[in-house]
Amino acid sequence: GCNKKEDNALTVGMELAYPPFETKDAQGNPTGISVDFAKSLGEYLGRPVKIENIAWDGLIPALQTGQVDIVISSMTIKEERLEKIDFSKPYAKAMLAVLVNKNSNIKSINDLNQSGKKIAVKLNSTGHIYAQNNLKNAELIVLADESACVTEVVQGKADGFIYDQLTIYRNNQNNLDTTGAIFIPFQDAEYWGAGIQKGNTELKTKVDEFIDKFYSEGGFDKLTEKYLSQEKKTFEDLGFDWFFSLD
Amino acid sequence: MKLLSIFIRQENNKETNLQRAVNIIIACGAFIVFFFWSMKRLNLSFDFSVLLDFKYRLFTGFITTIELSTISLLVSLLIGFLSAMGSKSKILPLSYFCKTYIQFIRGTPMIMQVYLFFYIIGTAWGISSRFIAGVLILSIFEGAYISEIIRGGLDSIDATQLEAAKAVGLDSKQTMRLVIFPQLIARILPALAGQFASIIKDSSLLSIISVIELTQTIREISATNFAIFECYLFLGLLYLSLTFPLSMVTRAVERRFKYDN
Amino acid sequence: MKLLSIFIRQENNKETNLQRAVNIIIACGAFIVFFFWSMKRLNLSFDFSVLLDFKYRLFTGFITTIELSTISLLVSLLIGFLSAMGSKSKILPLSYFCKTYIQFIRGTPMIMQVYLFFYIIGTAWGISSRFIAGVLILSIFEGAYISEIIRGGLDSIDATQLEAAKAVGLDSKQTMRLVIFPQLIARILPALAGQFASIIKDSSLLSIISVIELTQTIREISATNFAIFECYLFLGLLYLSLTFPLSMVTRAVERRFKYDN
Amino acid sequence: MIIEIKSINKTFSDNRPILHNINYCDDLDTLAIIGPSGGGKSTLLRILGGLISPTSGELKVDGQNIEFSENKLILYRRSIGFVFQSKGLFSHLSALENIAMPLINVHGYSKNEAYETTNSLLDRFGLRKDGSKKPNELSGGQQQRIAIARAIAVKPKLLLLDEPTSALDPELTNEVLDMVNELRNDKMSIILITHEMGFAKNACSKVMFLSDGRIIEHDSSANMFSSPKSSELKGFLSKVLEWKI
Amino acid sequence: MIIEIKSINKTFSDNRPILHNINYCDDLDTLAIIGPSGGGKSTLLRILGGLISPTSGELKVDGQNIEFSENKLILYRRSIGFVFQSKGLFSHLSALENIAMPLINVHGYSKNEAYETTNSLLDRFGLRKDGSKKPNELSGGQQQRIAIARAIAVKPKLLLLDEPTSALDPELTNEVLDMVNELRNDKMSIILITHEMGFAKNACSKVMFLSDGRIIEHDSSANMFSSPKSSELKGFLSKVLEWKI
Ligand SMILES: Nc1ncnc2c1ncn2[C@@H]1O[C@H](COP(=O)(O)OP(=O)(O)OP(=O)(O)O)[C@@H](O)[C@H]1O
Ligand SMILES: Nc1ncnc2c1ncn2[C@@H]1O[C@H](COP(=O)(O)OP(=O)(O)OP(=O)(O)O)[C@@H](O)[C@H]1O
Ligand SMILES: [Mg+2]
Ligand SMILES: [Mg+2]
Repeated sequence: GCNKKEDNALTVGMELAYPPFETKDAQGNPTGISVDFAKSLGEYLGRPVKIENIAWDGLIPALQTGQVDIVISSMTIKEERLEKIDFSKPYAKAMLAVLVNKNSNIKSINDLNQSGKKIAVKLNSTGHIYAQNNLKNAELIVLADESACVTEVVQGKADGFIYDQLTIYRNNQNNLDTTGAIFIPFQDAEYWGAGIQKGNTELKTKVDEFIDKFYSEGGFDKLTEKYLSQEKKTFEDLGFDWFFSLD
Repeated sequence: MKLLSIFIRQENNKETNLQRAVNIIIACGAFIVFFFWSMKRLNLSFDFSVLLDFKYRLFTGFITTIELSTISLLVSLLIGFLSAMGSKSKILPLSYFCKTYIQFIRGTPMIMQVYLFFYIIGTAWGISSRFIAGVLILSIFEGAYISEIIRGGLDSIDATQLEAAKAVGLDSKQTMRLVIFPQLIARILPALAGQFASIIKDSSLLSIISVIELTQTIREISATNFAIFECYLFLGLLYLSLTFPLSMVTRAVERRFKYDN
Repeated sequence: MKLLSIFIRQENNKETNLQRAVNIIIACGAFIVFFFWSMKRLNLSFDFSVLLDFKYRLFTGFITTIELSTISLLVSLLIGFLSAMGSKSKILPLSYFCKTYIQFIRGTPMIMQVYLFFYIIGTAWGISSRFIAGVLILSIFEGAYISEIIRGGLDSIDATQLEAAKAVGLDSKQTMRLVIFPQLIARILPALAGQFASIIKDSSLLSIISVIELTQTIREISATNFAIFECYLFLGLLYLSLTFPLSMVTRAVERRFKYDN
Repeated sequence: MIIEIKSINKTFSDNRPILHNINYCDDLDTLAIIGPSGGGKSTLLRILGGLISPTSGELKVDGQNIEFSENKLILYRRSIGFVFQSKGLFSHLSALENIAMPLINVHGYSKNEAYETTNSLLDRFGLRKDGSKKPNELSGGQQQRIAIARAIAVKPKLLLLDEPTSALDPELTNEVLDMVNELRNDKMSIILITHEMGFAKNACSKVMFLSDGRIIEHDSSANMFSSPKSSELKGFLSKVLEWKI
Repeated sequence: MIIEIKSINKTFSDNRPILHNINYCDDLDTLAIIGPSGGGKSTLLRILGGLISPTSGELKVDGQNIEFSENKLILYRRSIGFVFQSKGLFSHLSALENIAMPLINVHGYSKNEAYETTNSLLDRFGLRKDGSKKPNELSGGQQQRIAIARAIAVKPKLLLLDEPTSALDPELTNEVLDMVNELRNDKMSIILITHEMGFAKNACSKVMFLSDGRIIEHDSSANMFSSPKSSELKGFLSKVLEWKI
């Protein structure tokens, strides 16, 4: 029972705290790749777009209770999440990486999976889910803020922080004397999808169609050019797969 | 000897302005020195200029916090007053309804209340604005605490004052307005002031339903620039800039309303 | 008429057990019905069995919360007592030191205090255990509130009681133990009980430095099973199971210590 | 003024009877109620003043039945003055405001009229310069005088005083008693509870002796003190007189 | 007991002098202090009892100089009994505990001894059955009697009483005065402040008249009341006697 349906707007939930995908400009207006992506989706559907900034924890409940129509927030398609909501087909992929403390002597993900090792993760993030399922020997330090996770590693309170490659790369560059980074892929790529209320196949079909169309028109290449030209070059230098090179 | 007397309270418990100033500086200085000493040990240095980029967002968040707490303050005063009266009512279902509300809200964490109210009750009854939902949740939460403060204050009003009101011929509304209310204010103001400060601070919990107030703004910023210490120190300063004047004002009002030693 | 009297308080303000029982059930019932009605409108249904998988973790988190709050309760009582005494001291730097502490802690949000204390002061001085750091932070935070409660209580003790203590020849320690303390307890217990409930609930804020207490456990579980409503409803129940008996116990103690209407 | 009390009983919530079947009828100008502590004096006076309701029984004032319902009582209360045994002043109001507030809010005086009346009363009672003090800044005798001033400000037909001199030092006691004595000239009917036997004897025309919730004796004050009939009153008077000068 | 007061002055924090150069020396068994309200009677008694220090001046008791330092005072206080103008009982303790607590904690009695002494005192003052009541459950007269019992429990050489009968009804007043009168037989020196002139006259050997912080007159009680010298005392007495029976 929501009154949003009346004005036909497409309400998109995202956590605007993940630059450059979902973030805010200096005036506090939503900006970023996901925002532009959502706007294009709105155009395709013929509906005006309304962005709702919702904390990460609240995204799925908001979808469940119909407060938003769709979630486009760099959210990985996960089995656990599929029990509560549906996902569109993947529109991007990402790889996890690890920020490690210089002194902890960690060279690979297996070095982390030892008893006595401490891993910082952001609550509810893909890294959190991955560590919970695969790094059972280590102790998890689950935090609400990414900045706290980085601080833990910088101060040596945690041995590693598992997050996406881009964030890890940036924070490693900022703290070169205290941290190192592991970019060796240790899992299959993670695919980001748009979250849709369970059973809303009508919307899901249309979003899937739109993603195909957006790719075929080179929409993501344009967005990369606009927001991430610098990063793309770095990724190429490091030999990483790019977010939008799905095959 | 003369010098030492700056540090000793006079017999009559009064303090000179000089004493006050010197000792406030010493006390604050002690905290600041300790803090910076700790920072030195960690070789940390702060660069608050990283926050300059976000000045507009910080300002907006600050304003939202002020709006949120001001409105909630008024609404929670209303709720607190009504439920304090309700819990004293002769009509027992009403009385127990109010008591259950107070017990339940005070007994459970606000985070749970936020989730259940916003996503279940709020959605079911069509409260879609996050701001309005936030104000309601915060007011319902703080109302329970204010209710207890008011109840305590009412209990402490002397029965003879009410009898005197009867004797001079006041009706019940006049008694409330001319006798109970002014006496109540004087008694509960200190506790109420503490609760007002709590409202300002607790408003930050609404960030979990993405009311973008001050704390949420800082969290978003810290997720962008990863300058956790600068962000949170600045956050503390901003909150102090709200709570400190509040406590000064209430102390002044308190002095005006005070009538018994 | 007879039946209606169940819902009306008697003249002497006493309630029979039947009245109490019936009206509690009605009041709680009203809340529950409203809540489930809201759920119905959203077509939500709950399945609490999803929590069964996590019973061990829930239990551990529950115990951690109890440990955390019990220890913090004791430490914060100590801090609160000392700083209340300190703020009344004749030695002004000490007095202002305590006042600054109280003003600062009450004026800034706990999330800021948690981050600064844990990552700067804690790290600088080698407090690496999250649990110990958590206890310290929580105690320092709640201590400021308890301090104000104790100060208010001390202020309200009649000067004649202290003069009587002098007159019968008590020394200052005996006066504290035999006169001030028992009178203080009776007065501040209601406020203190509220603060104890706050300690239990505020301990959940330590989740931001990953002390795995009850709230953090629930958040982690909800990150796994995404059954957010079941998780948080259950969380509320668990907290109530701690705060409700606490409020019953303090009410009983209050009745025992009470000596003036 | 004719006061008629018909078989009034009073029981508080603990079900202990405090007043037993009180009957009294008299046309009185000044009545002193005396008797031992806990005898029910204040309770009876509060019923007469319409502050509490009797459990059963009737009260008639000048032939008119007093209905004990809150709405009716408000009007009755406005027609009488009441001075309490203690603490009868509003503690948040100054002496002046204590007198002026009921004038403005209950009796519809304009602010100017109210302050004029108040000031002339303060003058009369020698308290002009203390008008702005709060009750806790006034000495006991000053408080008592303000309470009396408040009670007589609207010139009530009936003035009820509950131990107006308790807890006062001897000088102040006499000051207050002098003032009450003066009020008799203002054509008010006065009922007062007092422990000052000298005052009851010399300044009041009638005396009632109340003990254990019953009227043991009542008569003109001359008769009561010169020839007490009951053993209770005799015992009471002898004890009271033991340490008198 | 010889009490020697040498040019004692007292000023509170507001710098208004309350006692002006008080000088007094006498070997006394019973002294009544009388005088108008606010004259400094209680202040003087509290200095005599070692509860507050004078701003300047000396106090000697039986030739021994009293040093006004907290440590020394504790011992002095333990040797005297003090009954307050009001509210002198510990409000959280029962009547029995109020008497027994100082015995146990200050005077080193065993619990058994303390309760024995306490019970015999309660018997003597007719309060055995009220021993377990808290002060607010006791009537005014009962509270006053408990306070006196507590003060005399350790048989102090000196007993100080501050208006032990204020705020009591006439019967209770007499009860308390009777009791104080009895205590004279126990070889205690008694100094009391009273507004009961009859008692000062008949039961006390000496009387001191204190007004405005000065001793205006002091003499044997017989002389004081029969032939007052100062105009202040004459005025005081005449006012006090105006409404007496
Ligand atoms: N509200 C009440 N509830 C229960 N008992 C009460 C109440 N008010 C008065 N009483 C009891 O009624 C009795 C008479 O009280 P009342 O105040 O009328 O006595 P009094 O004659 O005025 O005594 P005093 O001279 O001490 O003022 C007392 O035993 C008192 O305890
Ligand atoms: N702690 C204090 N601070 C300031 N002034 C005080 C203090 N205690 C007493 N006074 C003042 O000292 C004066 C004398 O007070 P004191 O209590 O000795 O009078 P008293 O003769 O006992 O009067 P009463 O008969 O009313 O008891 C009063 O004017 C009073 O206001
Ligand atoms: Mg009475
Ligand atoms: Mg005195």
